[in-house]
Amino acid sequence: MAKILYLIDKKYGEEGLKLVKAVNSSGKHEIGVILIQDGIYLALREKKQIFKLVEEGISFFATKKDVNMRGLSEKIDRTNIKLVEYSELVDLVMEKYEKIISYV
Amino acid sequence: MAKILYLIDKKYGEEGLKLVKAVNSSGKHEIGVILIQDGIYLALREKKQIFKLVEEGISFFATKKDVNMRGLSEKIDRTNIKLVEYSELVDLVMEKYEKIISYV
Amino acid sequence: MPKKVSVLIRHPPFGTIHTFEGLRAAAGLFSGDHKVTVIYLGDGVFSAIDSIDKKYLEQILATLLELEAKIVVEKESMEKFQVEEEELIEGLEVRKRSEIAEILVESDAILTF
Amino acid sequence: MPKKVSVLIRHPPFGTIHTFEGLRAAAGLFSGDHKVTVIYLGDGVFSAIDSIDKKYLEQILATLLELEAKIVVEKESMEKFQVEEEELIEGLEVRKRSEIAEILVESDAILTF
Amino acid sequence: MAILGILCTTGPYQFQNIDTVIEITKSALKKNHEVQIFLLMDGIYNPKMDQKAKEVYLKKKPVDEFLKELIDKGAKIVCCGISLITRGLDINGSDYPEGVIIGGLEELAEIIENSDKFISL
Amino acid sequence: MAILGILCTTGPYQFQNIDTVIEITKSALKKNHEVQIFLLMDGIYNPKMDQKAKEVYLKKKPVDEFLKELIDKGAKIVCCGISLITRGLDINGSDYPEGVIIGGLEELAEIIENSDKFISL
Repeated sequence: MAKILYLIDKKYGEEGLKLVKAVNSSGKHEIGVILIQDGIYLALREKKQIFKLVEEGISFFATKKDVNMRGLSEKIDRTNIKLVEYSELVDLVMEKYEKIISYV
Repeated sequence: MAKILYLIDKKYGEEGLKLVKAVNSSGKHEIGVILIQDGIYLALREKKQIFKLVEEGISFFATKKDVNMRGLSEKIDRTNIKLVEYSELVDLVMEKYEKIISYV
Repeated sequence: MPKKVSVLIRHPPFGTIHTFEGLRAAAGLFSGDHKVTVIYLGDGVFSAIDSIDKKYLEQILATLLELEAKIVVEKESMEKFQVEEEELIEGLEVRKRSEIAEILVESDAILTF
Repeated sequence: MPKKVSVLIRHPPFGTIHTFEGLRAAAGLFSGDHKVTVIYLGDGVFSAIDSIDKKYLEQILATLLELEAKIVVEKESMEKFQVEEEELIEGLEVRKRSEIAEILVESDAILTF
Repeated sequence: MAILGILCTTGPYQFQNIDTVIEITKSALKKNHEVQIFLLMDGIYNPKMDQKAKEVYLKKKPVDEFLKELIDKGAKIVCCGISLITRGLDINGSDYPEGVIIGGLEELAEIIENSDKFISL
Repeated sequence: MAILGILCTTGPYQFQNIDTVIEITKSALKKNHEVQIFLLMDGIYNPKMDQKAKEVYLKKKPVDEFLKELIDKGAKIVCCGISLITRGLDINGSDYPEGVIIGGLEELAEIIENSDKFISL
């Protein structure tokens, strides 16, 4: 079992989500997904799927700065996605998770 | 009535095809579409739709060089899409069509 | 001879510089007395939302509206991305795809960003 | 300490230089004795087709195979774009998404192109 | 014989766009059309001198040499001054071969005014 | 305290990636992590000196100055020599501020070997 963090930065990051689901289905790992830059838009387009993945125990994060620049702070469902500063992203990458998968 | 040439160079040029259909539905214009660069992949992904648009009288072209580089000469349906040299593209742009819509 | 020019905005506002440069080019074209229409299309609708950080855009949008550039947003793209008319930057007009298509057909030149 | 490195190829072969640079980087990593896996994924499957012009790729692909790099193509992406196994460049192996996901989880570093 | 205007916003090697611009321009000039190119954003990297594409793995003629040839054959190439100083290139043109024009958006406006046909890449 | 490796393949202004690299590196250095950055493909344009982003419409600190500051604070920045000569920059480093290293893919291999975590942008 490993703690795995997916970094998604493209607006068409659906392929990344598919990989997340594939890894999650093994049930062996603890998984986080962090949306940065235009990856933020995935939170709008894949709302339902993200809701489901959160229910299954996957943690979703998004960088606050990227959300705010894009004017999406009201549209992002904060019950599902936790907004973090870039300094917290560094903690997630360097400490909280063991493996980083940049699917960018 | 105008002669209009659409230039599509992105692999996700579906939005361009939607515009083509919107203009075609007015029935007022003579329409051509030329796929270049990664726009070529549209010919694979939208085969059926292109077939239908050709039936409706729209001309489809693709640059031979781009098709060949990508190894797609056997996959492109030449009954629907006419392969042209870049020099013929210049004739289409400069002479045969009056308006050029670069939806790139 | 001044021409009808359409400037297509097809990117969200911050992942790339396209939106800003497109608007800058649109404003620049007035130096040639061209009749400029800015069109937000596809992912570009995310650049037309009023709540985005307009730090780099505000000044140039004001200039464009002052110069009486027409700035339009494609209705179908808004629907696709669930963007409501009330969310748009002030001064922007919503147009159906068929109307956008006609604007493009009537353009003498199209700049795509 | 040598590591397990995955190089993701996500672009078609000629619209951008990504495929070539990804393979070049993959070959370069052998200088550090890393264990390299190249993964063609999504639109990247169009770069794994044998009929593409391999002018810039042939040499480097040969080097990679000689160095015993594992080069794999995602099955689900092939299905999505209707690419058959017989069409792939020789030496490339087809893997299911679940297997690709495991390769990524076991990687120490991932380079995305 | 007509005038073709082209806008290009991407740089060399990373994207295919400038290769296509070169192909189209070569063909158009051969057919005695006039070509006027405006390079904006990363497009301004294209005419940067001393590209060593021949010496490295690509083994092909570099973009700056192609563009120089097009200028010699009569194409007009204008680089956006704002784009180039933003990216650290010299506003006096020392990074470019002779014949490349450094200008503002008013030059783009003029190219559009001159052109019979216009394409964006 | 660990080592973060970063690969960046895009240039300044056109794409947000290098801004994110700068943000992450600043934060990581503040937390006493070490950061080693490899710039490949268009990524090599980022440290190009004399970017005038402050003087133009953007009115912001240019990317080359940010990167210089990161180097001064201890970040290692390596540019791919092949990528930069292909694009016409000087292999001897005259286009870059002091401290930028010009290297080959063996340097990327080394950064990967050194790194506890690695991200691609």
